[in-house]
Amino acid sequence: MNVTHAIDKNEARRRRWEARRRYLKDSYILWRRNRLMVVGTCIIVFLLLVAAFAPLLATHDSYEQILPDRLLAPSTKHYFGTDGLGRDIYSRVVYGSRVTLTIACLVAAISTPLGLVIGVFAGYVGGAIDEILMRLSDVFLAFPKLILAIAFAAALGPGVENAIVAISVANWPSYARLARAETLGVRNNDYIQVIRSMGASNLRIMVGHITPMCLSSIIVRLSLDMGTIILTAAGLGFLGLGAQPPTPEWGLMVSDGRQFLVDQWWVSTLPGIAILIVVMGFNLMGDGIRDILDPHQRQS
Amino acid sequence: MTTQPLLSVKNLKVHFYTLRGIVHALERVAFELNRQETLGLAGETGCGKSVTARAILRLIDPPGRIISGSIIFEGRDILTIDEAEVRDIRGSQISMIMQEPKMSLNPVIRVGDQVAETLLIHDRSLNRRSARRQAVDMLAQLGIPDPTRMAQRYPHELSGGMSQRIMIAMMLVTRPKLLIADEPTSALDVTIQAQILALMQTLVSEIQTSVLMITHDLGVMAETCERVAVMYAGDMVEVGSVHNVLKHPQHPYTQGLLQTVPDKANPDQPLFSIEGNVPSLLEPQTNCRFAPRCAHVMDRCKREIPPVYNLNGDHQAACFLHDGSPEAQAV
Amino acid sequence: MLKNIIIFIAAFLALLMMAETPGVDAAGSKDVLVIGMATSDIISLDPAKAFEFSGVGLDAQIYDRLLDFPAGRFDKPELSLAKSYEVSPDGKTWTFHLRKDVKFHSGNPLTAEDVVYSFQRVVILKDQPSFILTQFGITPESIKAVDKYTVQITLDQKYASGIFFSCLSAGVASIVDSKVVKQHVQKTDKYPDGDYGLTWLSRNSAGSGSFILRKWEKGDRVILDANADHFANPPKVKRVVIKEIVEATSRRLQVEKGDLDIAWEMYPDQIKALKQNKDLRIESIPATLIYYLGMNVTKGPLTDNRVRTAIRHAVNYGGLINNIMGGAARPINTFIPAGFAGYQDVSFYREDLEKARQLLKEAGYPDGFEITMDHGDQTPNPEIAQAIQNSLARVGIKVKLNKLISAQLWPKYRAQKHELILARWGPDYVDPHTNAQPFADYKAKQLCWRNVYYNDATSGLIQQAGQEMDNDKRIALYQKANTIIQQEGPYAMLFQPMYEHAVRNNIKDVYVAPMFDLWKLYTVRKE
Amino acid sequence: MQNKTNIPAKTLLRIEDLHVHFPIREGMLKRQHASVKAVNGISFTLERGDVFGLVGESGCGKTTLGRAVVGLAPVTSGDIYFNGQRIVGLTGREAYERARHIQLIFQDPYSSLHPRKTVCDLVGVGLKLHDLAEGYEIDERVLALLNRVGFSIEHMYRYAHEFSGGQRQRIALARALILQPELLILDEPTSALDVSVQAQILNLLKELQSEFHLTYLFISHDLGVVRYMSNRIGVMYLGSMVETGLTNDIFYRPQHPYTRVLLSSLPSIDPDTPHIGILLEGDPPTPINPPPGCPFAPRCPECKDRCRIDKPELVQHGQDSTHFAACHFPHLE
Amino acid sequence: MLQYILRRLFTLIITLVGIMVVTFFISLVVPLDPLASIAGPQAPQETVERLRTLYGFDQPIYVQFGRYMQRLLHADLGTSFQTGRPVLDDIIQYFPATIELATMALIVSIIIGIPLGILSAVYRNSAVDHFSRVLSLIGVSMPVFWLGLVLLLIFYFKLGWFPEPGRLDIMLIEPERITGMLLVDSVIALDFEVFWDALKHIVLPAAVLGLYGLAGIARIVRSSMLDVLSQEYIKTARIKGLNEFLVLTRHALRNALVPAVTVIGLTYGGLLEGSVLTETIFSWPGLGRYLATAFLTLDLNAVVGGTMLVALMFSLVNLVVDLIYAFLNPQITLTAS
Repeated sequence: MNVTHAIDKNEARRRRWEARRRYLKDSYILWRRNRLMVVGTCIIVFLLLVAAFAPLLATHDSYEQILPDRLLAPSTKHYFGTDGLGRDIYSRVVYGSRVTLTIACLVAAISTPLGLVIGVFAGYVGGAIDEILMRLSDVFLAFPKLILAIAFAAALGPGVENAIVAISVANWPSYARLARAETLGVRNNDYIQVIRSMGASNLRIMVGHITPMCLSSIIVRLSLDMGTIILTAAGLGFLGLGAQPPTPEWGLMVSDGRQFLVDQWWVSTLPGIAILIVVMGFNLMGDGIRDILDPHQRQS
Repeated sequence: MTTQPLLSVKNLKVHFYTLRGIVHALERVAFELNRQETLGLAGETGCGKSVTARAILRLIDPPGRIISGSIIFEGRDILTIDEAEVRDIRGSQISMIMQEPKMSLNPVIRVGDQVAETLLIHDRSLNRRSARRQAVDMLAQLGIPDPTRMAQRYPHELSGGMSQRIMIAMMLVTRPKLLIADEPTSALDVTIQAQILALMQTLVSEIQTSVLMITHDLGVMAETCERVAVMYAGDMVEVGSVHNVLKHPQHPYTQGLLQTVPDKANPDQPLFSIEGNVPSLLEPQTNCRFAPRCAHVMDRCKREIPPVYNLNGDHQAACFLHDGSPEAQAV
Repeated sequence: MLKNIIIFIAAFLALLMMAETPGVDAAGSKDVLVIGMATSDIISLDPAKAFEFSGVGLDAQIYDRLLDFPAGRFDKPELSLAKSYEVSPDGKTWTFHLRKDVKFHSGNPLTAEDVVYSFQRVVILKDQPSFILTQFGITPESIKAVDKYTVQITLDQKYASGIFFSCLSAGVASIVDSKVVKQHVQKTDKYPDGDYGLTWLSRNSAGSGSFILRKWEKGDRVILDANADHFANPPKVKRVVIKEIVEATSRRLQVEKGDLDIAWEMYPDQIKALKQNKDLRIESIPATLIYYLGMNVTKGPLTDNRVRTAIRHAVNYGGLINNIMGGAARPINTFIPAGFAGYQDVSFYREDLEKARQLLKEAGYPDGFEITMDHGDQTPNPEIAQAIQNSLARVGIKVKLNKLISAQLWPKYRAQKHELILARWGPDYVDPHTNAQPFADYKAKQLCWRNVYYNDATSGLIQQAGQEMDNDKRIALYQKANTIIQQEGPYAMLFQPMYEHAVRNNIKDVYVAPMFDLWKLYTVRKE
Repeated sequence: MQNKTNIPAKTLLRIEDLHVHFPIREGMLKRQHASVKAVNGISFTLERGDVFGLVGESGCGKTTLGRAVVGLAPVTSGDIYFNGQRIVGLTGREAYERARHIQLIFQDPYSSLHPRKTVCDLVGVGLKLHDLAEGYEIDERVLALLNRVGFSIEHMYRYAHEFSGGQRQRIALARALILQPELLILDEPTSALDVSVQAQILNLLKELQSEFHLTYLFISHDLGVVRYMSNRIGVMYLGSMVETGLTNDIFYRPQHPYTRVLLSSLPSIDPDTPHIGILLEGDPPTPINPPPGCPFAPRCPECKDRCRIDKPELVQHGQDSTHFAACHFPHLE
Repeated sequence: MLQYILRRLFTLIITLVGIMVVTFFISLVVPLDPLASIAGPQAPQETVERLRTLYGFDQPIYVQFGRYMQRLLHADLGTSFQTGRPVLDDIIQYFPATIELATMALIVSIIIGIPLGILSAVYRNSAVDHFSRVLSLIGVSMPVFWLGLVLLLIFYFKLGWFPEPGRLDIMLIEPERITGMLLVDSVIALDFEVFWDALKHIVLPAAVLGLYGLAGIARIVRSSMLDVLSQEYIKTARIKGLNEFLVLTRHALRNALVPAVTVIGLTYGGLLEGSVLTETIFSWPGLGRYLATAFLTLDLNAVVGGTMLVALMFSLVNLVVDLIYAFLNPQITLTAS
């Protein structure tokens, strides 16, 4: 080992980058191959763009009520028609994408780390701690999810922020379960054993080696759950515990418009279709991510 | 031996259409298998042994596809007859046992039923009960103690050796004319391997079945086979009687392979090893695929595909070294 | 196996769709009247406990009272079980003579004992509606049977007879069959000495009314069977089924389809479309409900009446009534709703933004201010709230909306913690006093008190009216109080809505009522 | 084993009466009611520079033994001494120190490499764990070692899944060697590989041994490989050591019937040599509640009554002082 | 086996106790006043205070908690504020309707979901696959109340294929109540007219709810089917000469169902709670609506009782699922932990 091998830092950097690029290129090929995933990704990208450029895309003030113009059918003036207060539904749908995205992202940002930490810890440590944590998650799982969310939303008061916390609280056990199952599967894998036999501490193994392995299935699960999150948020809005009017939240718009469903179908249906498309986008993307992250797919 | 071989594979070409391109898994596979003969198919991982076996049953899964060639079994070309006919042949005329016996049994069906199922598919006149009885008889024939109880078990309750016995029973219960054994013992311990090999030999001679024995273990091959075919990277490099091939290998690859076996090697000397790696199969074959690793490589080896040379006796090799030698004769 | 199951199920589903319904169409059966209503508010059908719109409305069909309102007439109660009455000169002791031909559904004759028992249990059980009787100082001892058909009630002081009679015609004053009820007395945690049949009566009936309660299953339906032997009002149909249908859209579809005879309470936006249907007609009447904006006079700018008046001028009343309510409402500037004696068609406020801005400027808020408004989550509250938010924004008042479920909204209101609140008020019995007292008398600890508007002048006027035996003078006192309340009080009166029900054309003699207590089904015929 | 009092300085690893039992828990209260006796009383020593071949069938406990040495399997009783220091049940700092000196190579090179890391990260992990290098120094030292096992900078930043089995095993070797261990435990390092690749790896192992002054505990079921690699051999059966001795002694003068069966089961690549295999009846029994006498007794073709009751000790039977067998009736010339 | 069930029941009890505690404390932190909804918007302050004493809400928290736990241990769920009768009676009243609905919905999910999943797997990445995946996704992506109303509009109002919302035609007399499930009771009473009518009434709500559960089932069947189809024993089956249909049904499906069963169990739990909105739209007198109203009015006893029941059902369903799992998968011996 006394031979020194000089290595050019630039070259090392270049090669590292190349490896990463190769990985990305493979991902891209896998992505291209999965047509539904392409569709899903396009929907989500589209959603992001709409949210980002909402002020440019909207044709009206999303809050402005023109009472004489209420319940107008879709036309060139109001692409999606107007609602019961004479507001432009198209503009509200466009601005609503921001609310939807905020809810979905924040729930993800709160519940997944929580579930991940608890799940990996319980799975790795095992024994009594595992038992306690899993019983706790049992309690939360056995609760009807919407009711748990209602309880927390009610406890914290109505509003989007609290709805987000409430949904996160209702959601973490499923991520914890998943992370724990993954951890149990990975914990005794050869490469974890090797690292352990080389003297790695438990914390290091959990953080550096097990968590990344759980991450992909959590991401997949999360992207599949996005739809449910959006719909639960809508359900809370429907019960008066989610976003507050006049926030253009899609779920709120659907439920507010349902009294007009028979005669003015657009009031409820068009925001409903927006939910449908976005939920489907997240789901298709989630299915695709699973394929891309699956190392077996790369070998073929 | 009869003049007409039981199975004759000619110019079999199989490609896999993968993410990275077309994998030319089989490029030029040809061999003949006579009645009641055991032919060994040797080669390393990825050389196309198993693909060959599956191609004989016409069971290449997508993204694989049989491009060309013929597989004549008892006068019929398996590659051209219709699907129903192939299904009829599978299991009744040609059977196959596989490397992982525990994985190859359906975990939720009792083993007796799995054995009986083979009979039921191919003999519609048979009722369930008599098929079961025949299955139990078959287990008894294999020397399995208490076959009736064994038939009631689920695969996970069995050891690897026992599972392989069940597989053998399942595949031989219809008395097929050809049994393909794809690495039947490489997942087993040596003592169990000995049992299974002995059992196979007994049964095969009893029901007069031909065997295509696929293995990477040259020892197993030497012990069980009458003739041997050696494959390298989807190409057939040498075919001949077991004595000829193992004692007097004529292809540099076969020679190298035999030398790498550590069994009798001198511990003080480094083992012979073939340098380099197996070539990528993404390119179609344009030369001798062994050329980059060959010690006797010549210029033409890198340019042309060597033809198969008939050597004296039952021995063929695909190597330019034999071009022009007195006994050699290109096919 | 799987294949067979799939085939079986497919065949089954196909059959299911093709087969004719063996049952009879609701609309087809002449003797059964089917009504779709949102009756989910019912907690109990015991008249001593029922205080929800639907529950009180049902009790009006099942039970008789000493005095009652006939179908379609809402001005003043007429004698019902009582055939005559006398009052002592001091106005405190009332004697009622009962009809002798009245029988309960059980067959028992209705006697003075039953009246005494019915009133006593209300007073002793002290449930929500009990105040309607106890406000007159009625105690278990102050009511007694003089003879089998004579009852005497002693009050703690003199009360206006209009108020007293109205209260005697309210649901809580229903007469129950004491013999039957006494058989069903249970001992419960809350009433260890016996519950006076409270548990049993919540879903059974012991009345003498035009209908007999056959069954009430919350979330499903109420079934009322006709009491053909009723002394005055035998029903025209044999049975009434009231289906609990919470979704208005669903009610509407079913009435259009003919599965309902009457769809209760249609939204204004549905009415327009329903009017196109030739098989239906819309029966409507102004409801005795008042939607108002409550203003807590201790909160910030609201302490200044100029600000309150500015708000009253800033509301787009026309928009609310014509657009949100689809025209199914009328402006109101009095706490006495149309339909009650004393209602005045007066107008204190119109939408006048200039004036509103002017007032705000005078009060020192030329650029407006920020304030929160609480409101309920049920249609049309959120819509009204948003429209008001929009209205006030025009004069610079930025309203933050706070949608609350009732379990949050009412405690907050009672605790005087709101700033602005969107609410509505419905009368507890049929007399202006039931509105005047909460709106104008802070000592009643009702709306006036909740908005912290402590005005002794109006309070005094209301208390005075409560004892005024002359009805005209009494009403004048209310109107005087109303003027003060409208000009200085803590409310912006928004509108009085209409009840609009969709009725199929073969249903005749439907008398819709401005409040549920007055709703009578015995006249309804089906052709 | 014999001279417990006087440990020769050249002894690197000494195992004394090692037991590794895995409890089987069942029922509501998870009572332990049985145990898998994976390693059931094993003793041997490993001299510095030795290649000790451990052979036996699957389930005989050889892998568990290897794992016990690196602390991955819980030791029920018995002792393991490394360089004279007792290393059973070490925790914290001591375990961390020990980890540097003993490295383990797994059988399956596909599962022993983390699928989401590059070769450089995989090999360099030891340096990071033990703070032996930082930044590009890690890359440099990794490259040096990669060069030694036959890779170039080309391969350094690729992911493990891009490599073949033989290449992966070489990466695993590099990962183990980067910490400059004294003892390498090789658990079936070539059994997942083809013969031609196996030859490359075996040659490399031999070269590295002399180059880095390594001692190997070489675990394999392949007698041919063990014979080629080892200078001493131990034969295990059902958690017990049934025979141990120099390689030639074991191969040419096997004393224990099991060793003889094992050797005879090995097919010869010479088609002309008639094969005289001793066929055993049945499968190896499970290591739950092994038989009380000789563990091999139920399958032994030469079993006698005594074998079923009396567990034979590992003792010297023949001339050779390094050759021991645990058999009441050993084969002696 | 028995021991396994006992152990599961033991953990179930622990879970239930946890639920009781959590529910109580949730009800404490919720800043809602249950009395407000009992008393209604117009009741004066005195009434509210009187009710507070009547219901024991003026006691210290620990006293309330003690009384609460004590009652629960005596299987006394207390009286519901909203119906004024014992919560247990309410549950007995409403739960069968929900069970009936959720079970029918599950059957719908299974009948559609499993074939969709199989088709997806067999024709992976083909148009069939894409179609069935998108179709099943539509089920989960559509707000239930919207879908319910649209189906009502089409199939009841416009086409008239199915009857009005509700459980039974109002002209029909319910059979004697035995299980509370009309479909079962009518069969017991041999009243096929009622059975027929009840069946027609349940189709639409079950379809709406079933669509909601379908995606999960289709997805897991697809992925486990893909998994199974790449297994060696499937190759074995083909080698034996089985045709593809037999390979799929006899060899692949049962193995693929093993993991699917777990998801189906979870779906059932989800359907039980997902029934809230469906019940509202289809005027279905079930527990979902009861529970939602209970929470919104803070009918504490009803909330606790209902939640415990749903949790109990959830756990029992999981237990049953595990038993089915063991039945389908002989590799699981329930005695081993």
